[in-house]
Amino acid sequence: MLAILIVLATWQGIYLSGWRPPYVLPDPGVVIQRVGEMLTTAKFWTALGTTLLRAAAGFAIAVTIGTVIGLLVSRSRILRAAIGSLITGLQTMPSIAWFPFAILIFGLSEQAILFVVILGAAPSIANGIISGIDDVPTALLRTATALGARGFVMYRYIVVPAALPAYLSGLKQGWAFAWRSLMAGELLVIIASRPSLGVELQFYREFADTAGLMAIMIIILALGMLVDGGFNSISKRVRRKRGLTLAA
Amino acid sequence: MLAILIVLATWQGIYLSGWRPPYVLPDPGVVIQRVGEMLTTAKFWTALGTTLLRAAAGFAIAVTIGTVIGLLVSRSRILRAAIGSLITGLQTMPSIAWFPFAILIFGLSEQAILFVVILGAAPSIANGIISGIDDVPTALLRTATALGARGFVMYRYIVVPAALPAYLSGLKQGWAFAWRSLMAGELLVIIASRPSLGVELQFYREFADTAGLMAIMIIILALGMLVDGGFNSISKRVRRKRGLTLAA
Amino acid sequence: GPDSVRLGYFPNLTHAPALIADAKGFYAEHLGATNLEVSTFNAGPSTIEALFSGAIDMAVIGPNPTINGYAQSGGEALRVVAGVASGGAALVVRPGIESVSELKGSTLATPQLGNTQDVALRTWLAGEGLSADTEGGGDVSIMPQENAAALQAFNSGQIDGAWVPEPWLTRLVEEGGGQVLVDERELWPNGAFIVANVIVRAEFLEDHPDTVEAVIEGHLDSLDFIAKSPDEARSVFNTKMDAITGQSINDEYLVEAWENVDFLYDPLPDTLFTGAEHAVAVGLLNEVDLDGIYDLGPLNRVLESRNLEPVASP
Amino acid sequence: MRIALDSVDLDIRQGEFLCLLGQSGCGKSTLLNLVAGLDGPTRGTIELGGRRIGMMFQDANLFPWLTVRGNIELALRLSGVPKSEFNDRVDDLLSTVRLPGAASLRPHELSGGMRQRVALARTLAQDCSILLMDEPFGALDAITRDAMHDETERIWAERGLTVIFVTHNVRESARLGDRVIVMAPNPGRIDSELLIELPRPRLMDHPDVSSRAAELHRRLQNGIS
Amino acid sequence: MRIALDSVDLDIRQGEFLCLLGQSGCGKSTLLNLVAGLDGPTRGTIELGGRRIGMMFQDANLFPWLTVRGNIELALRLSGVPKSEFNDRVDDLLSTVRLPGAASLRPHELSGGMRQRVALARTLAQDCSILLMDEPFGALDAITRDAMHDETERIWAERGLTVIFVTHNVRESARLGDRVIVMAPNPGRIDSELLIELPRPRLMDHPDVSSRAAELHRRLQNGIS
Ligand SMILES: Nc1ncnc2c1ncn2[C@@H]1O[C@H](COP(=O)(O)OP(=O)(O)OP(=O)(O)O)[C@@H](O)[C@H]1O
Ligand SMILES: Nc1ncnc2c1ncn2[C@@H]1O[C@H](COP(=O)(O)OP(=O)(O)OP(=O)(O)O)[C@@H](O)[C@H]1O
Ligand SMILES: [Mg+2]
Ligand SMILES: [Mg+2]
Repeated sequence: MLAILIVLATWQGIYLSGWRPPYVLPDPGVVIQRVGEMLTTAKFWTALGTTLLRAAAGFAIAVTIGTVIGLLVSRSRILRAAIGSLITGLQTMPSIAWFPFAILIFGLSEQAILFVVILGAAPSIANGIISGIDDVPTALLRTATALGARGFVMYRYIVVPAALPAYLSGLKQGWAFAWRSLMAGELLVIIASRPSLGVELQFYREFADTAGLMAIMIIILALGMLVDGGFNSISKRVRRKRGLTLAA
Repeated sequence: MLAILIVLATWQGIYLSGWRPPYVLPDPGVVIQRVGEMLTTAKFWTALGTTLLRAAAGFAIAVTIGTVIGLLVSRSRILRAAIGSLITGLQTMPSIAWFPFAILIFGLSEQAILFVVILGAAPSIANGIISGIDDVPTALLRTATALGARGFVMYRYIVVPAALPAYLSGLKQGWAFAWRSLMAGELLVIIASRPSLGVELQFYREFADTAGLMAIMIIILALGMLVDGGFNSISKRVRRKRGLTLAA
Repeated sequence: GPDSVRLGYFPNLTHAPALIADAKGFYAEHLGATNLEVSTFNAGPSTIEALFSGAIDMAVIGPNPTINGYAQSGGEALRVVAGVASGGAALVVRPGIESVSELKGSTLATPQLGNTQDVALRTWLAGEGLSADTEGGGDVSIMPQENAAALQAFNSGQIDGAWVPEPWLTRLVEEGGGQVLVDERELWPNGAFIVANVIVRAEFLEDHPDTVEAVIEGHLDSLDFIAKSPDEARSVFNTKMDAITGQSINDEYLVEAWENVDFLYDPLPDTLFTGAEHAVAVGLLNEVDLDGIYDLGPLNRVLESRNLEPVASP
Repeated sequence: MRIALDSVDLDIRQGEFLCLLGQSGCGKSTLLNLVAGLDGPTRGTIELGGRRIGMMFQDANLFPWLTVRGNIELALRLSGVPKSEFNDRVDDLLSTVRLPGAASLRPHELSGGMRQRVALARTLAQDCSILLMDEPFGALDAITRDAMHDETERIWAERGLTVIFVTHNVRESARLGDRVIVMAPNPGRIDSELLIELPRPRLMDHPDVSSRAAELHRRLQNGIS
Repeated sequence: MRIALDSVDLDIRQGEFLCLLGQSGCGKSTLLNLVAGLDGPTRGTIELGGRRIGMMFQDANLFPWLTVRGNIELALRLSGVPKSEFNDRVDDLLSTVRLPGAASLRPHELSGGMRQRVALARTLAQDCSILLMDEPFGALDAITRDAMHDETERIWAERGLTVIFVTHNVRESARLGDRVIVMAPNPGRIDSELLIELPRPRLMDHPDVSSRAAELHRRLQNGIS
């Protein structure tokens, strides 16, 4: 909160100093007013709904695929040699590179957008779980082996719970990738009856409407912070249960 | 390697089946030939050099900033409350949203590109180190406290080394963010005397040259895998030293 | 006819006839039982990708992606069947630059390396004896730039001018205080050069020429409407823009920009070919064979039924 | 390469209670790991005759994401015990290790000795015929340890287990073992063995136990000097 | 809220060797943590008179990214020892804990008892006047432990340390302590204390030590029953 106030104050200061004309650096007051206006239009809520739905669906699928691939790769030496590095390779591939394939495979459909989101987020999630699993203390694995845990059971009851904190932070990174890929992917095909945040963002830019752009950025930021809050409360709970919270 | 062969074989199979015309799904042979051709042009190597230099510079700065912010946030409850969530919020901000600010602050310059890369990667790196630090076993921190470690010393000698494996995987994610932001950011300022991979990628799309696009994608993939190899060999060494490698 | 025809266009001033035809139902009127499915795009590449992969059948698109799509598919993928718009591009510079000679040492933006405006600027500079290489060097330094970024860079004084299409041209003048140094229409015979045309997937044209004709009928209705009631056309256009993008163009700017664009059905093949030659000349395009890119049969049949002059095939 | 264990040749009778004594670092834990199959020997073989092995490690190694009950239940689950029996079995095992009230605590809320006893309960939850115990009572006070001795002996007799029990407490080995193996370091090897043919249950401070303990202590000291 | 420790009232003389005995889970480690300032008491105060405290935990807690030498050097560095002395001091400390060859090993390559001794060496590397030791020799064999007793006693005397030494070994407390505090559980509290006025060095199996140990054992047993 404090940070936001400081940013606002600095911004207002720069604005008042007249360093740059208002169509380049708008008045924070105006921007906040724009945010307020946006929040009262039905269209904005439709756009938000569409985008959040896509994000949720894409992220859910990416989590599933990323987790499965991560688990497989972390288990098998052959798979790791074969596709371990490929995962990071895919992670560095910019979303727009996937557009032709998305259209080729799925046509101009919601699935094409999801495809881009999934390709953006799944590698990151897979990497998160792989590194989480790699850092599971050997002692716990040996103990579990001695208790008779093997194969799937070992993963279900030992490896996955042990890797959970690292996995959660992988999910958080994955969410960021998913969201950013979605912002790009929503431009893939603009479905007129379905406004979305990605399209709004793009058109505020295309129309050089700086105040509107900043308003939408503030909304994206707020959404991101909200999601972060969600992840944090989960991982805080996980940590507390394990006695990982610092007493002071 | 095996995975690559399988992908190539499938691709060749689909190609030969004539499912889609070659200008949509090109012959893998042709694409590989294109990769070969690219690798022999001086322009490609200049582009690669420019992009890698930018990536390295941007990533280095992002690592510095991200690490410092991550350390500060993980240390101070107030900072964490103030900007902890903001970091994830920034992480979800698509690169293009930063373009107007990049131009506003840095003009049409290399710095504008770096700005976008840094804003893309630093939050992810900060989050990586924060979650790494949060997961440092409490017992080690108490031990260090008993040994008299406080403040900076505690961070330098205990917290940072303990969080290193998680930090490394945060760096890997950060690299992916940096790279993807760079691919977008290179379109911001097309300094024509300096060809770059991001611009090349965009041009192949502009020219609807699917084979060229796929060739450049393969190169990006290969670069990503190379970098992953680098990260992996570092984190493997770190893990082995700590006895974190599974005997089998 | 087929069950449906899938059409793509951009929410963009030069595509106004398509937006208006869509909004007013002109296409649907002629399509009968065939459904119209509209997709909107924000850039040429995705449109061409969609056309290549069969996700759309027809599209309104600029000459650049048209040429690239035709060339890359070896002439297989698409045909141009009608024109949409001409004009609406100019070089806007900051006050103080009054003549060509004062451009020496300046930095100018274009929307994209190798696009219509970029080629036009380079060709014009060369004609004026100013050098500008594709690497940003020479007497004039050309910096390809997204239009929004160009406006911002112009506003904050980082570039001296830009060769841009509408409505950016008007915005540079109105918001950035720039002045028009060269109106691109001045450079073309008859003041006309193509900036948007209708393309169709070659296979679709072959299978369903009637459907293509129906779409062209709608297109012509739209052009009629624009010609007869420009005010209403503008407001229909802006409403549709708002529906698609959430933004509409400032009404004053729109009036001004509208003036600078001519909407037409003639695809002006010669100007497309000349543009391609220019691009080759400035080193931004490899020699391409554009024979057969036009199929004006459907357009001319429609024109004939309306007792209009057929357009000349190249 | 350093050699942790050299020429260890050991036959263990089924149902035997075998104690391993030896200096710190001589390879006792390594030997247990080899028997449990957690490490492979560089040379040599280990024959088990297909019997199931349960192991209690030198460190408690409780799973930090599970409560005490969860840790024990996991062992039950992995042994194929039906879910309906979990509650009773866990309560049973916790009272065996004298921790009836600790079921809902998490590992980080336990004292060192309590952790060790939970690890014991978890190991006993396994359905095994060979039980390996690595200094299981090292962190317990004398009174609690005596109780654990009684319980271990009872379960050993009831289930007909074969037990290999590592300890550094000579008196403990004399209290519990049918036979005590004394190991020597550098490299780890078997120094000697002592049969303890005393009737059970034995008392820690019984003179017979004391005399055996003194003998073992003497042997250990010789091995080192 | 469960109360770990209730009304513990304890004066410790400077230079005293104080042993804490008590049943597993009665609050010994909690008390040491309070004294070391690692936890804060819910009620009550702890007065230290500004003296520096060194603590050896019940678990070795070695830093896994450092070698044995690195772990000990870190403690030296944190105590402000000049770098030039590191090598000698580390070698000294390692021979004190009878691990002269282990300097370059990593924690995961050590046996349980070796880890404990490295932790002892690390604690001794600190420049402190109060030394808290939580079951420091629980994982050691009798012979090694005897040696550690001698070393601890020597350093205590040499440096004039105040030592609080938690153990569950009654004989060990009688061997080392000037005074032994017997704690009782539920909630943790002081049950009684015993002054051990025997000349030093004492021997573990000396009859005087044995008699004190027996007395302590009796008190512990009473506290529990
Ligand atoms: N992972 C490892 N890598 C290398 N050496 C090891 C490893 N684990 C143990 N050692 C070495 O093997 C030897 C025997 O260790 P082990 O743990 O079996 O001893 P122990 O008899 O159980 O001792 P303690 O009574 O102290 O637990 C030690 O010298 C130790 O340094
Ligand atoms: N973090 C914690 N949260 C809640 N309860 C705790 C926590 N740590 C310890 N306790 C409880 O405090 C009590 C005392 O624990 P403590 O570790 O001091 O015992 P101890 O005397 O050292 O036992 P041991 O000899 O087994 O080490 C125990 O009942 C334990 O369950
Ligand atoms: Mg051991
Ligand atoms: Mg304790």
